Amino acid sequence: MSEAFEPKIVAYVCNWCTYLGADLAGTNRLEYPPNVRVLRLPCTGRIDFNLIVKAFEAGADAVLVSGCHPADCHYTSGNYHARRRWIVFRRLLETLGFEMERIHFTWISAAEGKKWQQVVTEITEKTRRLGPYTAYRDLCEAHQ
Amino acid sequence: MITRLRETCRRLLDQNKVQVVIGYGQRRPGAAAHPVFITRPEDVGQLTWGGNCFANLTVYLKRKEVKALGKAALVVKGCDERALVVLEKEAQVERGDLYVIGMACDGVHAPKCSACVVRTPRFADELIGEAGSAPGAASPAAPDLLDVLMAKPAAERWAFWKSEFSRCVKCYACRQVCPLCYCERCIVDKNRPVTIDTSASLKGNFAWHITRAFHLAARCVGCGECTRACPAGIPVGLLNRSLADTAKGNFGYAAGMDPAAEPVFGAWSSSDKEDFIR
Amino acid sequence: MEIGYYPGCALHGSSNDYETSVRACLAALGVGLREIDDWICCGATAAHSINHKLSIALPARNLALAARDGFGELLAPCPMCSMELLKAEQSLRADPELRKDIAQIVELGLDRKTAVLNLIQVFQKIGLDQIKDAVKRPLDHITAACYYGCLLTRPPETLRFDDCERPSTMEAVLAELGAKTVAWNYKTECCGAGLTMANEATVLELSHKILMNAASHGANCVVVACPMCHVNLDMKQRDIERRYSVRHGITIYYLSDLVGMALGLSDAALGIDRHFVYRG
Amino acid sequence: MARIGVFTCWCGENIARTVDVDQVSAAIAKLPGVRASVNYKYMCSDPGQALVREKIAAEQLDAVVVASCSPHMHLRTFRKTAEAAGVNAYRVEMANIREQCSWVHHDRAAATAKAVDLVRIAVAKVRWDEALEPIRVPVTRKALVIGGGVAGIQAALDIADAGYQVALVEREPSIGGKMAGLSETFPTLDCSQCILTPRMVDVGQHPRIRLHSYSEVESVSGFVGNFTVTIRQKARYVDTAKCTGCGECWNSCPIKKIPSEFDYRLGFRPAIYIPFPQAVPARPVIDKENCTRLKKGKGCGFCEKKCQAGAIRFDDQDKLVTEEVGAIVVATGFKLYSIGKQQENESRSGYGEYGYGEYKDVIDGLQFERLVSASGPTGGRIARPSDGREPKNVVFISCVGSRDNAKGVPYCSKICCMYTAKHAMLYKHKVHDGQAHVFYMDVRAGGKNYEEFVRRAIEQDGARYYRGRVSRIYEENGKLIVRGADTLAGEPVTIEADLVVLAAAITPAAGVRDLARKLNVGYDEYGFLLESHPKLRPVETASAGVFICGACQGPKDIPESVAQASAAASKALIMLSRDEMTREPEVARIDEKNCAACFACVRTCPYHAIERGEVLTPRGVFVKHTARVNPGLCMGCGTCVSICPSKSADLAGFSEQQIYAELEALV
Repeated sequence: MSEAFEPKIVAYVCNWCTYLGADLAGTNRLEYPPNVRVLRLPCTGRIDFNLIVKAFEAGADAVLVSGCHPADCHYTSGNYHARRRWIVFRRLLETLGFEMERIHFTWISAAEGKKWQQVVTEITEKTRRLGPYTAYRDLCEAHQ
Repeated sequence: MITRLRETCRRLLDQNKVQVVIGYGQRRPGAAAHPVFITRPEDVGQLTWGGNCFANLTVYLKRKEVKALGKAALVVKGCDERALVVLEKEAQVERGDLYVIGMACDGVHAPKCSACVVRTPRFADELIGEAGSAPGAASPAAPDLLDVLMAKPAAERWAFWKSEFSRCVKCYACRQVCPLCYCERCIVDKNRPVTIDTSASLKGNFAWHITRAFHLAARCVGCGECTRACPAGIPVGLLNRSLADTAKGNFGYAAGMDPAAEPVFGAWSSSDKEDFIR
Repeated sequence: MEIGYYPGCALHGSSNDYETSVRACLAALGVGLREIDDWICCGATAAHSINHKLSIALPARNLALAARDGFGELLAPCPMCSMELLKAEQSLRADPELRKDIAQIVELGLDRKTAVLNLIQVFQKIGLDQIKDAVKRPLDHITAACYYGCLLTRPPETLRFDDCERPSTMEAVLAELGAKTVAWNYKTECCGAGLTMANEATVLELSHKILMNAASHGANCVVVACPMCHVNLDMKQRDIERRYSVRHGITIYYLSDLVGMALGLSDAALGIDRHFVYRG
Repeated sequence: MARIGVFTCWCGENIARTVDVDQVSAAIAKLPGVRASVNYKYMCSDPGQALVREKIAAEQLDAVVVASCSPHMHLRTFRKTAEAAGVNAYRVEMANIREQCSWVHHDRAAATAKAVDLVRIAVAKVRWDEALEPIRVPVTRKALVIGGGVAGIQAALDIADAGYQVALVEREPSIGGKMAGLSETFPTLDCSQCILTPRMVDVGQHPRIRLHSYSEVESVSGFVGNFTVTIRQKARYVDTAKCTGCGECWNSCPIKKIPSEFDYRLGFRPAIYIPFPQAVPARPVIDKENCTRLKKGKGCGFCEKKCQAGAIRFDDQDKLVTEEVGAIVVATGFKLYSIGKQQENESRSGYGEYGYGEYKDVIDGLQFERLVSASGPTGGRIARPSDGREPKNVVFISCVGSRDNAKGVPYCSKICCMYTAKHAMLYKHKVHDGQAHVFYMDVRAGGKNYEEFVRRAIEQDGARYYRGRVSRIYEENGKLIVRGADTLAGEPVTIEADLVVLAAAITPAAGVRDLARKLNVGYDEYGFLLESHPKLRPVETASAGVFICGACQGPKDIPESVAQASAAASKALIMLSRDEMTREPEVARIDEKNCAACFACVRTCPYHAIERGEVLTPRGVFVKHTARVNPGLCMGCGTCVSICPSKSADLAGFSEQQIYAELEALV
């Protein structure tokens, strides 16, 4: 991969845990690569599988989905519902032959600024190594 | 069995227990049976039963035209009946508004029959015939396509589906024939905003088949009609089966088997696996 | 049925009466014991106090030998041995790195699992009903205090056997033999174990209390499944009596002794006549 | 076409140092619909907000994006500002270019590029923001308090004294809870009943408190400000209206030897009884398991004959009554962890080796309270349950189940150190020639006058403290042999005790999980109810309008429970003091025309905020079934949107359209 490539990473995060965790990383001035674009949603329960597909259609090279740890959901169980959907959705993506190393799920609490920094850094570096998600981009460019 | 079936339906119509019988009919010998909607006792002769009755007739319950005919008697095989169970769970059929005629079935020469788990309808109002203990008259189970596929590396699976979906013309036959695709306005027809690119481009086709498969996750009863109906010969049903496997593996859930079982989605357990979550 | 057998040092030395008993009793139940070839010490108390890796390597080698000889199951009648073997087996399973490491040290493959059994587990494996059916002489004259000592049930996270604070598996076996058992308080107290040599006074005191408590609860004998316990309660009993000027005279049986007796074997055949406290 | 104003903040140099704000403003100015794109040193300052208001007026803006810090910091601020200038508060978005950009990146070019992206995303989102009005819900000015222990009593009295109606539900025949059974209380040693019973009487006589004793919450429906609670009044077989509490009935009952629940089975009660003399209400109940008449359906009936008031009702039945309330306070308290082998949670193994339940003289802390209490089965004389003799050596063991991952729970039960010291003290005060022995892990005496209290138990009352655990307890000729370790002396200890008192771990009261589910309140793995923020919202819960206090939230002593109860009461009062309340309008809605009525959302909604509804023609003719959101209940998590296959569900403020727009802004 040429050095020039900078991955585009979409992060769907829940407003009450991961978003605040990311804020904390800021307050503590924890540096990490600037590739992630955070979309704030109320709860992981709101993060529909279509959004993950859409993110790739929008040209994302990797997607991060992150919310409250089990039992910490601001809405009591949104994250549990989400976790179930992901279990099944990942199987679908595997069956289809998606590059699973581009789809990341984490629990990051409001207190885990450090974890946010680590996760974002690692995902960015990993995706840099993987290069652009050409397999998906080809789909989107075909017939167009 | 056919005679018994016809008698039953005549009786139901005579006594006005139902206003329409949804069953199988046949134009020429050898042809696949087609659905018939019998509203008059004298027409019960049109009803048939046999190895060519592939279709899952529960699909017609969602049709407005059919609903308009009044209370229906529905001819089901054991496998079709699973769809009824799901539809009832999802508040789409009132079992009371329906008379179910269960046909004991030895398989209808469809590949799906090789894996048949319910030969005899379990919840029918009336059961006709007895299922032979002989395993389905289906074609001997060829090496399972899903297993073959899953054994391949991801890149090859991707390539496989890419070439399959490249043939998709977005005719939505897979949707129309599916007894569990009953939304009044399918998500692909939602245009503000557009969730799924409606063009028959690879992009749109992937989006559609992903969505279709996931919407049937832990609901699909594996009647296999979608694959049978696809004019482009895309084995779309594979995706459903793959998800059915996970539903079974992770949540011990088999759609349409146990009316009492809690659906996979809309429920959760604190012990759901999360080895993939960091 | 034939299972692997790890005697350990004791059963080939000071406690060969235990081996006699175990072999005779199991033979009568149709279980053959094949001693694993070229076995070495399990490390006992010494190894882990010197070198952790050694304390894994020694038992690991014995496990490897058992695996080599094709035994999925290995009987170690001495609780110290079975505990050390279990501990090694578990640490090897838990840590692939360590497994590689130790495999090099012992120069044998460690990939095959071996289930380590103590004597009670072997009886359970045979089946208590089986044993019940085989009984020829019900032990209605026996009122036993089942004594488990330290290592038969501890450490619980390693042994995962019985209830470490209030075990009852020996009682279950004896019940099938028609013997009575007493509820008493010293089931899992320490007998002094290896201090026999180093600090005899302690051993005498602890063992004395055990015998007292057994007797005071109406037991006419004590049943053990550990060579060390037997040494302290049987061999040391006269010293105890001398030191505390009491008369205990309590027979100390191995669990296999009683099973053997019930199956109709003679004291001699079971090595009971070689116990220190023995009235023929 | 929206008229959008974008206001980029320097935050002094917090942002400006790493992000080229001029470049951001310039780049954004080019976006369609952006009528103003300016930056300023401190947008949150008065001049900054003035700038926003000016631009809104000058450019007739109808949407605002502020690119500055986290929305958790200032979204409210800028919503107010915009609203004041005539822009709907919900058409304001923030781009977080400080916490999530300038503070975490150093490369100025990259940071600026990202900042531009973040603002573009926000602009894309705001374009689809609908003007929303806060949801107004009326408030029923009445509170429900669940649990009549000291916490529930305090909360009920506070709310009632403030002038609002209260319904107090208590499961037992009388209020008073655990505290009513205690002897003296630490660290002051004032008599528990002496300080509690006046409060109980206040509750009983309060004009604004309706007491439902011997009752349980059956179901809860509705939403914050408007709950409907169904209460099951268990059959008491006594007409409380007629009954005068004279006591003829319980004195005449021939069945006298029933182990008393209130005395933790150390004493006895008749089949018709009040739990204790100061019970409120002072009205008996008949225990149908033991009453001859109720078992056989005939015979006995002494109580009926004796009752002058004719209050006995052998044909009494459970009654369901409903209460309409605006706020709910939960104060269901605790129970002791089951010490013996049998555990409700098999991950715990219990302490079989302590012989609790096997040896009569091994008792728990609450039982000891009854033994010391003047109102107890022994009239305050400390006697062994087995033979009534006065124990000369008593062993107290703390942390039985607490701080014990292997056999109990990992947490500290907090009150045991103190009440164990108290027990040792009270024992010494009553048995002067007796000796108290205490086994402990650590003495945790944090609290006003607490440490001094423990020292007093040790120094003045000569309690012997051993830092160590007890391995086993067994009976030997009439004595309990307690074998443990003194880790400080480094030697094993054996004590021949006459009585052993186990300070068992504190666990939530039975049935609290069911109640929590009815109320949509979260609970931890032990069943303690979850507050919505451990520091800043300690008595609120995830379920708006439901507050918690006392030991149902975690182990607590009396002063803490009372303080928390008053806190919960004040939170409830804040709600009740308004006749209408507003809620965030960012809630779910269903496109009823396209809803397929599969009701997946109904099953999924964590708040039961979606109901099965019907679409009717204006004339009321049935058209179809549909799911329907109750905006009063919806908390806006959006889980329904994800589960809805036809995407007929959507979430205001985070709509599908908006998220898609945000994604497109990335390309």
